[in-house]
Amino acid sequence: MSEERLVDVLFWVFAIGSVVTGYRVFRTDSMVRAAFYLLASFAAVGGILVLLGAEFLGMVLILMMAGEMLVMAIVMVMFMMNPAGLNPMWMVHQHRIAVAAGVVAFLAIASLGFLVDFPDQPNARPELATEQLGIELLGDSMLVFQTAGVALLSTMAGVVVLASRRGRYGIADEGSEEPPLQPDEVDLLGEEATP
Amino acid sequence: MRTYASPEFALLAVGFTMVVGIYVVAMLDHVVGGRVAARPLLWREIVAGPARSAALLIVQRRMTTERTDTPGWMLAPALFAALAATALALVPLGPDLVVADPETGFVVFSAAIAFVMIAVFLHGWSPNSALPLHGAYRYAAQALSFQIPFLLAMLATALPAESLSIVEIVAAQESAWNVVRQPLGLPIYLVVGLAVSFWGPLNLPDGADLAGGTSAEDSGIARLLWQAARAAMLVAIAAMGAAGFLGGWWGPWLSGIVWMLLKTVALLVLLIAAGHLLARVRIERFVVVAWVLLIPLALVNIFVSGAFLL
Amino acid sequence: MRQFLARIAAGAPVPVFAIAGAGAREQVQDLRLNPGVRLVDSPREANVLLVAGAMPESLAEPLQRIHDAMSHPRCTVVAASPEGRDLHAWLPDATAVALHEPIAGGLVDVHRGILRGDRPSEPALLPDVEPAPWRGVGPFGQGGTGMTGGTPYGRPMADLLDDRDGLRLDILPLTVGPFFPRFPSGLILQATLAGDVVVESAIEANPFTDLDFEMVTPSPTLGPFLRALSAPVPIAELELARARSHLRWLADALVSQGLHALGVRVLALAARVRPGDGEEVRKLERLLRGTQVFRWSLGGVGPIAAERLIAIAAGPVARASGIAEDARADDPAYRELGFTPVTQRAGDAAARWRQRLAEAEQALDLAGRAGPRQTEVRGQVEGPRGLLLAEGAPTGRLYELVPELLAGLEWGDAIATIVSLDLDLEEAALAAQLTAGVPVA
Amino acid sequence: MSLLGPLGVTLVVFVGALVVVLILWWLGDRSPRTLTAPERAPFAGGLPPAVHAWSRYHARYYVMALVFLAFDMEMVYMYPWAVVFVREGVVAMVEMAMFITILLIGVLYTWRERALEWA
Repeated sequence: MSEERLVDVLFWVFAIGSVVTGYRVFRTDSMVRAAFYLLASFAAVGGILVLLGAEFLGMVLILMMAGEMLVMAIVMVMFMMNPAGLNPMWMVHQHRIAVAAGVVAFLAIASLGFLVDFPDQPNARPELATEQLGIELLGDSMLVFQTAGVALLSTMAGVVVLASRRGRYGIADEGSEEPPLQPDEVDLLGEEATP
Repeated sequence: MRTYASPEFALLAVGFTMVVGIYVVAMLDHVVGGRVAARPLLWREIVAGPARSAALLIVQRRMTTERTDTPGWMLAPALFAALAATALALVPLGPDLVVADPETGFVVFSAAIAFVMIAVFLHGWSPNSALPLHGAYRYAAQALSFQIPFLLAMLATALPAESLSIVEIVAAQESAWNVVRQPLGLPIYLVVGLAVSFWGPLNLPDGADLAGGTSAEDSGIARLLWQAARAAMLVAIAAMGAAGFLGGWWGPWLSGIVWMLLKTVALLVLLIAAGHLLARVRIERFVVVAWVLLIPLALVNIFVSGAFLL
Repeated sequence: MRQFLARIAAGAPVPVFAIAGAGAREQVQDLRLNPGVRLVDSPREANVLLVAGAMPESLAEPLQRIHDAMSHPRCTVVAASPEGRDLHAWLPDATAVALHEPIAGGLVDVHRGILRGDRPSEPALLPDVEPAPWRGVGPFGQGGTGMTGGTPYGRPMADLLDDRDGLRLDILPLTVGPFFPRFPSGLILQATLAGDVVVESAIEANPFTDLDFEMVTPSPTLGPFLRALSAPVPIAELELARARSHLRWLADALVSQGLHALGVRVLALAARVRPGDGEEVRKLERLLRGTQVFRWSLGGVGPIAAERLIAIAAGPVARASGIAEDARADDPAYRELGFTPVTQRAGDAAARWRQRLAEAEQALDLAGRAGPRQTEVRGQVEGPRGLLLAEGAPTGRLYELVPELLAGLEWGDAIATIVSLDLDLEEAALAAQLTAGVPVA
Repeated sequence: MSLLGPLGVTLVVFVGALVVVLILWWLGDRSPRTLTAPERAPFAGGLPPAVHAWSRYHARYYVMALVFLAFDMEMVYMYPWAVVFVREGVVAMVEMAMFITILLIGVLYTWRERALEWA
């Protein structure tokens, strides 16, 4: 098999693999399986990036997604009822709208492939792409890079503020009350709210 | 132009290395454990012991628990072993003696290490049993904490090489091994290496307090493959440590491949001895130490060794 | 092929899930010294189930459950004194070996037998009854109803609980024991876990109280203390038994910290020590300090305040919290030897480990200097776990402390805390029966 | 195979090992066809569990997990930086030091708020 043919085959394997595992995300009952199907889908996308010549980006995508999807699995198991799908269920709500939205979005993105004017002179495979990326980061895109640092810092601080109950001054919500679900339960006169 | 082997040779070479490596780990563990236990060691037992134990697990029939995630349970050891194989394939034995040397070899290796947490989590989740489940979640905490110090400690080795290729990282150590240039790197790497293959003091997911943790429900072939994959990962960690920090094939008098093997075995002995001589670390303490101590130390390591390069 | 593999496998250490009943704890523990046997943590890994000593009726079903959880080819070995009859009623296919001969040889023979195919693998003992009926129930026939209702596949799902970090997630009720490898046999811990943290826990009543101890020979580390309740015993013998008891506990405790090989070393030391060997224990303590076990694994884990231990007379546990209480201090023979109790201050698991090491060292020194001195008979004796009376042992008094100790601990810390208490259900049950006039062997 | 090259071989090794181990499992698996209900019950010391282990597991380190998500992103920048570090010299050093210091403040804050501990 010639090399170009092999690349074509690999592309289709990754492309179909990513779509199929992406579909499975919504058809499985188990939250852990759903998260790991999504991971497989991302890994296939990473493979496609590598085939496109973005070796570093593709591999970094695969590397990063392992941690991210594990966190996703943990959080999904934490908050979803019946997380392992012991009782079979549907992962999607409002099926018709969801299907319609999915088809429309897919067609919109896919149409780009036909409508956009791609250059017919393929670019030479960039040698030393990682170096170029590094020089870009330290040079022209320096501000972007540093802004990302600040954004990540605020993310971390936000995570701790929002999600952590305990802090150095004790329990965060001590003395606070849960807001009522119905507005008429709001107790304006300071009397016992009726259940 | 990057070095790589033909696919058939790659599979054979990696498979052979894994089988030999796993056997060596089992023998070393027996020897070191015997020394620590002050127990007499018999050559016959050292050499034949691992084969006998493996045969026993092959003869043993596998039990399952009720309502398991069977595909996940099957996939976990296979994924773990495949990750160990991938990691081993990237380790060069000599300047031209490597199965694969991608330009981003270091990122590929990191990805292989990162996916271990998926394999272990799957392994603990799948049996639908409380003790393995706790092991799985413990490894998740452990893995999310060691991931960054691991990457940072390894990344420092890429600075002098000016490349993410493992071969070039080793080649750049001709004048001085990284263990000299970056003295903090190897200790951090070894601590994290123990955590990756959950060995000894960091065997928290499969620990004794969980009666075997994620492998508490494993029997027969499933147990054999899981333990073998874990040993293979330890070999990969030791081999990459030898390449990244101990100068790989560089060394006087002997040929490069011999040096590489010697260094790998030396690190293996160190890791296995640590397993028998250091007590288990509490998971919470490990998480705090990894974030508050290992990450800053790894960064200091990067910047100090970087400053010397300028 | 299978025959060939089985022949090779016959040389491997026998994976044994060992259950120690009354009067057999030390024989089972000593199996760790034998390279031909490997004590495993889970019955799934084991091919041989060993039940040694006497078992109360109430543990019959858990025993059979463990048997059924083992992998094929499997077999059972019963090592018991004459009252082993009961065990055969529960484990009909078991091979019997004598308890007071080395058990390991029997285990290896039986294991070779099933590998060769001389005898079939044992079938399940318990009837094939689902925990709850479920087949065909519910919309998919999985036994569940709605999202989380019903009993899918025979069991309900876990339920919600408010937790201290403000989240309302499932709690996992987990009953551990009576044959959890880290616990003394018979200890049943009912824990309620939110994630890996114990929210609530309770220890079930001691199953060994149902056992008639008349036929049970107390273990060599317990026997001298029981005799000292009613007759003078040489101090040298008593203190040697104390040191051995502490070292045997340490061997198990090291296994629970993942230090199997060191555990074997300590076990060999426990068998080897002689009066006056305090230096050996000092060396051991230095070695343990090198493993960082007091810092990484146990430092600050499961602290007990001194005031919680005041009227409990829990021996090393109390002294580790700083209570200098020791019945030996009132004994004239001990006073002649210049005995003063050693204590620690921290009161955490590390302090309890250190305390037992220090007491083992002190006991060996005392034994070396005691000469022919004998204890005074006062109806109570300071045992290795605390004050031993004719109607109660320290384990029973420590039981009540466990729930409050474990609340809020991570699972590993909870196990380390229980291990550090050195509970012994057999001793507790035995002491409770002494009032009934059971003669002390 | 110059385009696929070493990464292609790595992929072959990964997939090959995965398939080989799955086949080994399949060959070696002689689990009994029928197990009784007690044989299938999960092990916890001899008594059957009351509920399924699969549940909304309270992973108490979720704050750490979320902080990890943010900090992990930083690694993406560090790889290309490490490659050009020697070439760019002091500029690279200062820029990355700034970036890292900002992030370390986040870790320190997390630690100070005791969000890394959970028991």
